[in-house]
Amino acid sequence: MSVSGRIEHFLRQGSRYVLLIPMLLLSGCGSDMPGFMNPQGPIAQAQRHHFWVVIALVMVVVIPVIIQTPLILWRYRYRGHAVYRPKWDMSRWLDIIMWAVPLLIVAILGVYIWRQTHELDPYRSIASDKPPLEIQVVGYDWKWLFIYPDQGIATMGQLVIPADRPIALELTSATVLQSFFIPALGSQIDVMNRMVTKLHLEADHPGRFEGKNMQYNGEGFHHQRFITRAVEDNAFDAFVARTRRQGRPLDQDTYAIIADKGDNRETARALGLDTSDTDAVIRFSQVPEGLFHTIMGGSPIDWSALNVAPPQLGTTRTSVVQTSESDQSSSSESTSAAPESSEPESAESSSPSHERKEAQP
Amino acid sequence: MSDTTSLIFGRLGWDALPFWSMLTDHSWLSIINGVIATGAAGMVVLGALAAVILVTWLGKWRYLWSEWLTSPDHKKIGIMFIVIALVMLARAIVEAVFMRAQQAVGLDSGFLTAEHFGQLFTTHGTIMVFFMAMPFLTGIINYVMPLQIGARDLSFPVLNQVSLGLTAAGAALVMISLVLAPFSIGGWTGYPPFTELARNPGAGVDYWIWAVTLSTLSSTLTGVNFAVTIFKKRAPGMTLMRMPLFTWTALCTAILMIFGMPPLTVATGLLALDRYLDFHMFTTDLGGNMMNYVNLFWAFGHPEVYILILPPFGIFSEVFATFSGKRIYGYKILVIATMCIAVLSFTVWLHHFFTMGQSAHINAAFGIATMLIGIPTGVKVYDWMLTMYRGRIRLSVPMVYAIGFIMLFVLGGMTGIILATPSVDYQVHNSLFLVAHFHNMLIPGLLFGMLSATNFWFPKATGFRLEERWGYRAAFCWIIGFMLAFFPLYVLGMMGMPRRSVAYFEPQYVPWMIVAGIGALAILCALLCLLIQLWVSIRDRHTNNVFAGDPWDGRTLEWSTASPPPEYNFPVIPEVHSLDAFMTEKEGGRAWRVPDHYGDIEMPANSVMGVVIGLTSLAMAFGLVWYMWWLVIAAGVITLAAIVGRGFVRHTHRIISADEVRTTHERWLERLRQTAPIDRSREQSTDNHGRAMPPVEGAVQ
Amino acid sequence: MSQRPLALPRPQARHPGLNLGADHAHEADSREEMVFGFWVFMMSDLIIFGLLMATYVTMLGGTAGGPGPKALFELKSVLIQTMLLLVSSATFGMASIALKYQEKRRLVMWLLITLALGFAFLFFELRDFHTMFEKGGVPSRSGYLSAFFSLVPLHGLHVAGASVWLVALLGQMAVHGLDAPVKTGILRLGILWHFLDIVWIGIFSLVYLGGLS
Amino acid sequence: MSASGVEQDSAAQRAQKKAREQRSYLWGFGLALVLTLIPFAMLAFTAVERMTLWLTIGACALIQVVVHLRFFLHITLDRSKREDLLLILFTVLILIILCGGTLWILFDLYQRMLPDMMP
Ligand code: HEO
Ligand code: HEM
Ligand SMILES: [Cu+2]
Repeated sequence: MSVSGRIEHFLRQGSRYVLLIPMLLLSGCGSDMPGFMNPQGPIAQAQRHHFWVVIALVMVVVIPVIIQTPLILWRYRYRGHAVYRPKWDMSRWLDIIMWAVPLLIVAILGVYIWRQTHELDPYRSIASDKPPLEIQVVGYDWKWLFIYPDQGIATMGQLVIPADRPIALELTSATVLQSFFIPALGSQIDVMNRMVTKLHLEADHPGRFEGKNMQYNGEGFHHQRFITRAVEDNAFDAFVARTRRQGRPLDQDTYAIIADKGDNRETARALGLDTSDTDAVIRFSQVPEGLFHTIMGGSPIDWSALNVAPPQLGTTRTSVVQTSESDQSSSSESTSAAPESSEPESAESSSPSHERKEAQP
Repeated sequence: MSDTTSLIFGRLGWDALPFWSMLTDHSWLSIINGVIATGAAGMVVLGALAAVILVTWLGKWRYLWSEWLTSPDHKKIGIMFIVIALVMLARAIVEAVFMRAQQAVGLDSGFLTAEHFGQLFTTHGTIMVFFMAMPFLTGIINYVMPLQIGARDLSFPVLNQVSLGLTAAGAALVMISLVLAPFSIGGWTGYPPFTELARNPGAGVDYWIWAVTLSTLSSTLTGVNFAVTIFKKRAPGMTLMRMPLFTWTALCTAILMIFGMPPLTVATGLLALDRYLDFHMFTTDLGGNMMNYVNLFWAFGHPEVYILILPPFGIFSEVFATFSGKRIYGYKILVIATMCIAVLSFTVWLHHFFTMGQSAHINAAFGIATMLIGIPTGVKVYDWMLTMYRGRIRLSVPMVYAIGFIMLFVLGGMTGIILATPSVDYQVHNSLFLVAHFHNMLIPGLLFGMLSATNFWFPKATGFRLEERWGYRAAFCWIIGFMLAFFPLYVLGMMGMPRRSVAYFEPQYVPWMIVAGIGALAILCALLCLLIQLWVSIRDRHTNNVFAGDPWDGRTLEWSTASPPPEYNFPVIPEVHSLDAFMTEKEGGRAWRVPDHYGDIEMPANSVMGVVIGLTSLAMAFGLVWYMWWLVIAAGVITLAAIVGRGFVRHTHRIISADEVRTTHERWLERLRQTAPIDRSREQSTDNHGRAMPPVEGAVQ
Repeated sequence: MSQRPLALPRPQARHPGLNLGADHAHEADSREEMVFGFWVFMMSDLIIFGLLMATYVTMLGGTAGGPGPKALFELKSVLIQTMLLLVSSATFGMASIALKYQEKRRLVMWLLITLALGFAFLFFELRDFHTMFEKGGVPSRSGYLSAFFSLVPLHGLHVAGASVWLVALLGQMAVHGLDAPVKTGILRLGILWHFLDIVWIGIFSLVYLGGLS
Repeated sequence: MSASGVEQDSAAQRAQKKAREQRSYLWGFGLALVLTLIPFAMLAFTAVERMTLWLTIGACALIQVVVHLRFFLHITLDRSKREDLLLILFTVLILIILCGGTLWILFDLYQRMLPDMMP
């Protein structure tokens, strides 16, 4: 093949692939895409916005390269007839432009980043007329424990939050470095033993979103997932009540099983629970006082605060709850925002008191 | 195990063999993975055996020993570095293909165990960075830089051997870990506390620590060697502002090596203390603090990625200028931009851990500092475009890589800027978006740079061109394969897929994963094409001969000498009067003149230091991994003795007589004169024997 | 662009301890490179020490209930060590002058004194570690102590290495006399020795004085 | 330091020069001694405020480093020393960036997520 033929061939191929890139991106950002391209809360929404703003700004300096390189290649090809200036190596104006324009772009980006970074600081609470719901998150190998300190309950495998109300998370890890992340809602944040990080999120509407660990921590890493369910306020109350009623207390033996290596499902199985449903949700009706901070501090947990005898494993009181009656009707397990119906049991307000009766040994 | 065997073998036992787990666990998954691991180990053992048998059969041991292993010649050391890099590249690409294959079928499970996958991404990342990229660029700089500055060798040839020995030892350690498994699963970043003894008590992390440490030491010494050479050994008249751009980037890379490697030495050293002597630097209990490891690692890690990218920048500068038949646009600005990048690269490392929990103002400050690097980088990109502008562009193989680089690199740069936006990084950190970003820099940037350099300087090193047809095929496979394999990862990352996942549960991922898998196959084809290219080139070496030394109408000094160059590079040290020294001479009709005077040349004598230090450091590292303390002590004593003993040696040089230099040189000049000068349109034909036609009439301005 | 060809400064001009006038110019160039190369290498080493010091500061709070600086350090011993190193720097200076003026016997004498001071320093340092151990100050006790034991003994290890080098140079001198490689060797060792004293200034100020204040 | 080689000089000149060089080392030693003793004495015998003490220790250490560089390592503002000086200054710049950055980052992290590591 002659040199010019090769150039032509190359350009034709090249332009085709250059076109492929935006196509790939656009087709990827369809409405069925999980993650922050389909944001379900204000944080992720803002992040998607920033993403496109940065792309738009950088495109100003990148597009010229992508468009002009093939043009130059064609125009100054070896067999072409364009001028040839082998000694031309300097142009003051071009130099000024090529420094000034990127500098300008970076200046704009700089101001923008400074503002947005402060605004989206995960430690910063989200403005709202409702008080935030506090949740404490503990990472284990390879599952998450969600403690609701005000409600005195905890869950694993599923994080239930009220929609349209800020969530204030405090996070730590009982093992190694992990990274807590709900893509559709917003920021990920590292969690680490002995350290607390904070994160503020909010879901706009009821829905189901994937949650993950992003920081590799061993063989079960890819199983360290959970479902986030944003529900209406009354459904949230119902969830609390039902957990208190149906859950098992998080006692010493249970805790030993949790602290063992294993993903959510394996833990549920070790607890003698039925794991036939997809999410293997585990619910705890009671947690020891200050559990989160004792785990974080590495000090021994005060089990006497938990006023119950450890229940026998595998007793009738199964705690694996069907994910949600409504979820099964919504055909797919996709993470798109299917509105949640309120839970049927919400009316009942059962107290966990009958469990307390099985008092101390 | 009895006491004596454990004294001798430490904690090395039968279970280190890759097929051991297969014998105890008969599950389908275990068998498949056992077969794969055993196959890999077999390849290592058979490969080593085959090499030994081949050398014996050819009767080349003596030649190998005296001409290569003990040679202090920077050119031979450079080539040996590159050979290591190519072997390791092949292994790491195969590993990458396995990972891609696994993820292509990875909905719910797949065929690799999580443990095996963990070893794959760890070895792939570690090898690619420390045992492919670093030796490759070290090799190229080793070969080319002294020629470009008109020197006979590096400042410290024996130290150069030692660097090679250390790198080879590290690479050998990684190879041994295939046979006496396992390797670490902690990723190339090796974050504690996951890599602490409490979590990972096996030999894997220790393999990783010592392999990386050997490579780090090697690179630090190499950096010192390069920097001093460039400062002190330039030919007369070669001022700093007349140095070729590749040498400039080599200098900046060397400086980054000198100052960027110590943080890694500290990080891995402290981790080793934690693991071996029960320190508590990065543990979760007793006041340890792993965040400092992350901090130290990236204080190395970020300068490292610029160590990797600056030499390719220099290479592409030479390639763009040469194949556009034109001066580089904005030489001075390119130099300044390179220096800006080198210094700025020490100010941005926090962008690798935006999500750790620090305050917004720190994140913002480091995010903005990161973006600043985009400015000089952008200037370089524009300068390359303007170098082609008003040129006469020949699309040779090095140039195809360069074009692929410039178009793809800006996209990777753009995604880098996206990652440098802290609020967005909170979304895409640790996702496949990040994996796509850095491969987008490393493959079109680093790897294309290295392949471009190989195609560009191969005729210089061997005396014959690399065959072009297979070269184009390889380049196209690389470009297309890269795009197919990595663009889908951007989308997957935006969908929230974490890096280092052996499997996933989202059906939406599958089509993208399959495309990426196909891309990996294309890359495998590219690797095959490279091998065929090499083989075909060696087969046709006589017809593709370019002994006259200047096949591409080169601009810098390395093209002024024979191909391959004599041991002493230049019969007479050239005098430099301008940038693009050789081009100026050719234009002025002053090239290839017979020197009036030849002198005796003093060259460094052969030395066994490199081999000795390489072997002892390998033995020491191996002993440390398996707790064979006698081996560690013995190797340590021998190392010390060798270093002290070397100080007593006085016959470190040998003289090449002026007569010998004259005969060799004048014979070459004679042949050169009888060679027909070649027009640029025929530079890929068999007529090209390395003598370039004078500049095109009338086009000069 | 400047037309001035690059002139390499002659080594005599640069290193007062070095006298290579009798040598071949080419030889001198390569010695000059060696000394400069050693400087560069030292600077790389300096980064290691700097980072370990920064790490030490960040670990001050990590005593985990174990003994802290006040319980472990002893001002008098530190002062002795400091003095030993400082005096050894001065004696090495005297050795450099003897080297420059080709006074071989004095050179050997000063070097031996330096070596003795180095050993004395190491002795006191080891004794310090010993008392620390006895007070429960072992590296496995806390993150803070780990940081201490990754910084201070590393300096001691350097001193030990420099001492071995010194002995090796004396051996070379015995075999080959005071030839150019020995001279550059002493010159480079001098850089290392003074450099280690500078690092010690950092250590005694930051670790010991800072810790005891 | 004189730029010429030593051989060319007469014996008297030699002795003079040698004495000068010896004096220079002694000066360096004396200064270093004082700069060492000041902070030690201050710590041992006075009860000044902690901040003052720290500042003195830091200042003395810095000055002493310069003294060592000047008198023992012969780093001066001389043209012939420019290369070494630039090397050292560049190293100091990198040290400031790396160590300063480390302290800044880690103490900020402690404050936000690990308060018991604040000394
Ligand atoms: C050769 C390797 C290489 C190179 C050159 C770069 C270059 C850049 N990198 Fe990348 N990187 C590389 C290799 C890596 N990076 C990483 C991770 C990484 C992260 C951390 C992300 C995270 O962990 O979440 C960020 C923020 C960046 C940003 C950047 C930026 C801004 C550049 C800039 O230098 C790019 C500059 C180029 C540009 C911008 C294009 C050209 C400019 C033009 C055309 C005009 C001017 C532009 C502007 C005005 C914006 N990188 C990792 C991750 C390691 C791991 O975690 O395992 C690796 C290996
Ligand atoms: C040749 C084609 C290549 C392919 C197909 C490939 C593929 C991959 C894959 C699949 C991963 C794991 C991604 C994950 O974490 O999920 C990976 C990780 C990585 N690759 Fe590559 N890669 C290639 C080339 C390179 C090159 C040239 C380099 C460097 C010079 C490189 C450096 C890395 C690094 C540093 C990692 C991260 C390892 C870790 O997570 O610890 N790769 N690559
Ligand atoms: Cu970076």
